Amino acid sequence: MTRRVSPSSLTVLIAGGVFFFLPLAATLEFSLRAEHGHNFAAYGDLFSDPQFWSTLKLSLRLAGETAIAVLALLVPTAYWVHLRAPKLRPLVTFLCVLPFVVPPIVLVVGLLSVFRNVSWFLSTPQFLVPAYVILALPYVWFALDAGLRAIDVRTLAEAAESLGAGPFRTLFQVILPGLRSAILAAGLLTVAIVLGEFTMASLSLFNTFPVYVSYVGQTKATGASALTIVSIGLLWAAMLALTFASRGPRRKGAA
Amino acid sequence: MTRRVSPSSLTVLIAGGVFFFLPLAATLEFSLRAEHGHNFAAYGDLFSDPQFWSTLKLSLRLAGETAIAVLALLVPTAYWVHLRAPKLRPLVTFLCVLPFVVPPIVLVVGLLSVFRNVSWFLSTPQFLVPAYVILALPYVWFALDAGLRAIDVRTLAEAAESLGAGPFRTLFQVILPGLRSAILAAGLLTVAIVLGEFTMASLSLFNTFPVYVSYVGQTKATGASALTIVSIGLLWAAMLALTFASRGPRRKGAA
Amino acid sequence: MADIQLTSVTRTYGAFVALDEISLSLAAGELVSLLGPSGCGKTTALRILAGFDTPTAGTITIAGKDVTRLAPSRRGVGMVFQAYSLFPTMTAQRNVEFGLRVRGVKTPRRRKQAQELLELVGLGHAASRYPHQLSGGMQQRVALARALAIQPRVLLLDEPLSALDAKVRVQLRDEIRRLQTSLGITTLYVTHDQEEALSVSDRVAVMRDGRIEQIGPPAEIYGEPATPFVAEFIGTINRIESLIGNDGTVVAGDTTLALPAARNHTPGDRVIVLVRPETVSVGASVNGHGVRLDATVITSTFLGATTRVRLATPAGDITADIPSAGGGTPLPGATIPVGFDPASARILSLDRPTD
Amino acid sequence: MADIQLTSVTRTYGAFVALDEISLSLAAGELVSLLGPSGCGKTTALRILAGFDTPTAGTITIAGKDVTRLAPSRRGVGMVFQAYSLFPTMTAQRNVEFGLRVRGVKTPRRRKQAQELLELVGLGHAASRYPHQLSGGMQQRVALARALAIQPRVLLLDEPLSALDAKVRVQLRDEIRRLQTSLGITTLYVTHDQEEALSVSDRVAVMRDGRIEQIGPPAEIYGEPATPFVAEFIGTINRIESLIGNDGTVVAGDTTLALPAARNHTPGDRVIVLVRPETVSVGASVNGHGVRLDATVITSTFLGATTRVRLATPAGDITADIPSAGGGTPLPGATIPVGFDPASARILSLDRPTD
Repeated sequence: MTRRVSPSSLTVLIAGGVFFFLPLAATLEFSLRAEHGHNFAAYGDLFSDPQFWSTLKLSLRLAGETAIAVLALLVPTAYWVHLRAPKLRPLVTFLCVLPFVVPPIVLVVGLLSVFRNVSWFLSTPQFLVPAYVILALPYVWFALDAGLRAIDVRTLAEAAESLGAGPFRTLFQVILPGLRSAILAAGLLTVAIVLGEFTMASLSLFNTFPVYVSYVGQTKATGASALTIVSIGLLWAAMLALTFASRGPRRKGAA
Repeated sequence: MTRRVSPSSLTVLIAGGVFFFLPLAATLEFSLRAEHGHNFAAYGDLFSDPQFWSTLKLSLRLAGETAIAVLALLVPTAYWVHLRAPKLRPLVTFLCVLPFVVPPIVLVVGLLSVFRNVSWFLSTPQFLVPAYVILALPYVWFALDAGLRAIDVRTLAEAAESLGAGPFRTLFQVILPGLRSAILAAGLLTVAIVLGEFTMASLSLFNTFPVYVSYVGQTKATGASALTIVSIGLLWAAMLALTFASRGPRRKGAA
Repeated sequence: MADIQLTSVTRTYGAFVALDEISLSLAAGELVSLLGPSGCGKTTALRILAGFDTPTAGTITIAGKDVTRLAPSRRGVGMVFQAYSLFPTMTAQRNVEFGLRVRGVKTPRRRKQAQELLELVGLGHAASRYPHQLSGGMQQRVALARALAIQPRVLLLDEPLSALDAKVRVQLRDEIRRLQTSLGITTLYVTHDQEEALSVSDRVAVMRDGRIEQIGPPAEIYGEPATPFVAEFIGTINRIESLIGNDGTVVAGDTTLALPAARNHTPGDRVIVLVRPETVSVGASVNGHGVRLDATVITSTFLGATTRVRLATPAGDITADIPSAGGGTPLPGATIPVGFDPASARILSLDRPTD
Repeated sequence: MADIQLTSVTRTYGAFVALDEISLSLAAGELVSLLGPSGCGKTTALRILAGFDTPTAGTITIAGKDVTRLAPSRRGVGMVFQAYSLFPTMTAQRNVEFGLRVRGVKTPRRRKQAQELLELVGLGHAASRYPHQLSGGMQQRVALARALAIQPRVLLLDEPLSALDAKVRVQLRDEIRRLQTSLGITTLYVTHDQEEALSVSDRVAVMRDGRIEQIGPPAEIYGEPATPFVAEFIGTINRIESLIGNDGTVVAGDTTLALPAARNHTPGDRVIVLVRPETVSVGASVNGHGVRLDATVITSTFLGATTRVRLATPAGDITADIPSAGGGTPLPGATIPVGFDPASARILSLDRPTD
């Protein structure tokens, strides 16, 4: 039964590595180019640019607000659907996936044209939060849904109830601890989406981090490469953090 | 055991409807506005604009090329991984998901800065196809992977082999027919992604459909709303087509 | 006195009647099984007793108190689920403590009680393990300890062994019975496995289509099934379709069975004669049996302790389970006498409710 | 003459030895089961015979022809898998036709043959259904018809019933056996279910850790287990740990068992006495048995045809399965004699290989 990894698997591994890491290596090399040889000048310039920090801060704030909003909206919804109305699951999934098939460009153009006359709302960057919440919906829903499906919510809730626990104790002491890694994953996905979202921010004229990235990309060649490397580094650090954070006690032992 | 939909489920249903369909309705209403009352003038203008058709055609061509490329890359890979190297599945999944966490903005800025000196390649819109392939990888992989997991590839392939079938007959007569709806879903997802991708196209200065959408959005208010409605209509038509196309014989009967 | 009493409990879901005026009472310390195929209403009955479902009509009393509308958290029932009910982020010890924590029991006392209960189910050594570090059988033991921790008036077991391997299942069912007897706790046990129900219960209630078809001690359910459904759901049984002749004899196919004239049946009635395979003899040991037929061996299957012989007789095919140790297994094709004691046969009418 | 011959077949995966010099031969038309716990190598042996795995050493011949290195598609073996092996986008008919289509059989002949095979497995009416429209048992029948369609020299069955319900399992295993006997096809049957192996096989090979521990007809495997492992894997058995005394007697705990002096054992040897529960008698029926002990009833469990009585004796706990019909089930706490015939007991050495 145990079929082992054949030499051809190694080929795939190497091909995959080349496919993904060659462009990355090229970018890295380019970012270090100076007039003569290589140095870290592009990185120095980047970190000393106040725009780098201010746009990053704005994007992180929007990311945080979006994450809180989307989790506050979906955690109770997902719990309730799994516990009381499993028949509604396909419907909620459909609703949450809708924004996925409506491209952001259409979303923002629609929103902008509708709110064209409500200028006070358009002038604050928080205008983006509802749009980002919609963008994040499918990912957050899938993460929470998978987390809840792994733990047999209904049996756990009934077990807690039969032992005398009320609904709040059940939610906070029994269900949520088991969802820790799903919630973390959902939060980090949201942050990744907001940090990478260019279309909406640029069309609504807010200077977020991705807009700054594109500005640098159009003006400074080595700076753009340096920024690419920094962005990827940030994202992968977040992913590693997630991997470690989710190393809690796992479920489903031997049967 | 059968717990039924409570009145509160209805609330969710209605809330969901309002959440998604109110903006849509507002957009629709706005697209029909004329100086006095409502009419279809915005739609008429849109369909008579040659740019609408040329950009749509370019985007559809890119979408088709991307879909073919990504399926040609992933269908054999996914089949092979499931059949011969299931241990490599997590690795391939990881590789395919990587582009998902590298935001498109970073991807295009990186690509542009690397290829800055290869101008012939940058000047053809096919420059976008490899980038779009990368964008589509995670979705196509998940669709194919789910399709393959639903059919117990290895047992089917061994059953066919024991009956005397060679590898090609097995792939084309046994495996692929069972993957029809997964492949369709993957293809349509790819088309949806390409039709909605604005960042890369705009930064590399190609006039694709999403770029045209944003141009209209910035210049003509009612035209933008009309375009939004048309785009959403196109996408949902594609989804419906998918739903019907996937109504083939399904698998996993009673045990 | 009845410790638990269900009176005319009905539960409908739209047009579907899950429970049809069930009445059932459990004496203090008694273990009653609800046994039946899926969809027979056994789980609905248990969930209504636990409070997870509400009857459309009827009342439930526990220790004389009407609990029909009481929330599950206030009924003081201990419940063991099919599987995966342990809280995954808590150790075995913390799982068992949970109910005591809810009741505000102080930490040292709670720890001690949980530890004692884990010892009781033979898992004193595994207190600090998480559910995913325990086997399926161990998980169900912890679930049992957790349910017992709140010192419930009633213990409800919802197919607690159905997710386990055959060997573990037999072992754990004996242990559950031992524990239940020694604690003297009133218990309702839901299962679809007839051997499980027969082996653990004081009484078995066989359910079908939302009604209790028969209730009684295991030996009675097995030996004196009240209906063809009960007879065939419990174990293997021969079913000889017959007619009552004019003189009250039982005629099967073209032969008359030497059974005493049936009191409850009138000539012309269609009946079935039910005989357990282990009460059917073949070959030399047939002598002395009341009913005797000439038979041809169709197949002979070695099952271990017994050998199952399938025979063609003038009254239809008959299955006999004979001890393998006796030697001389009949070979297919052999002609051999087959017989059974009239006292071990049961005659049920097909035309109207029996007895 | 041996129709299938495995000679010293070894299969290792790195340091793990899945098959350790297995030799096995099947006569034409014989059904041999490979029985053992998971990981014992039974599936590896079957896969090597099918050609899905290659032995590290050893040879396989089918009908005298060496097939050790032949591709699975050229071996002409019919294979039935555990489950879900039907091609989901083809009807039952097209599934059965597949092997014939590969062989270029013309459409009308192919149709007719497939239809005949579906009739043979009792599914003539379901030819146009898709796998998802068939129950698990029906799917396995179609899989059987599909495997037989290519008129294979050998039929390989890889736990074909393990995904099915208990009742369907018993029914289908009898049918497989009937079909196999009537077609006279040489068959290797892999299973982990001992009752299944005993009931369908001409011979059973009990495997453990990559080796065949014992091979023989079902009654021999059950009645004369060669090792303690075989004894305990097959059915339930009493295991009385004993010592051989100075005069060749068997001493268990603080009592001497009235067994004939053991020829193969020397004084001081540690042995186990193995007795099947159904050969143990209790109460009045003990008279006349050679081995007789005083016992106290621990538990008495009604299992249907038999009642399982657990007894404490000076030689350790003993389980007896007595017929339920006899009446007078011993009650827990009762003191009662227990005994068995020395001829039904088996003495195996714990210190060295036996016999």
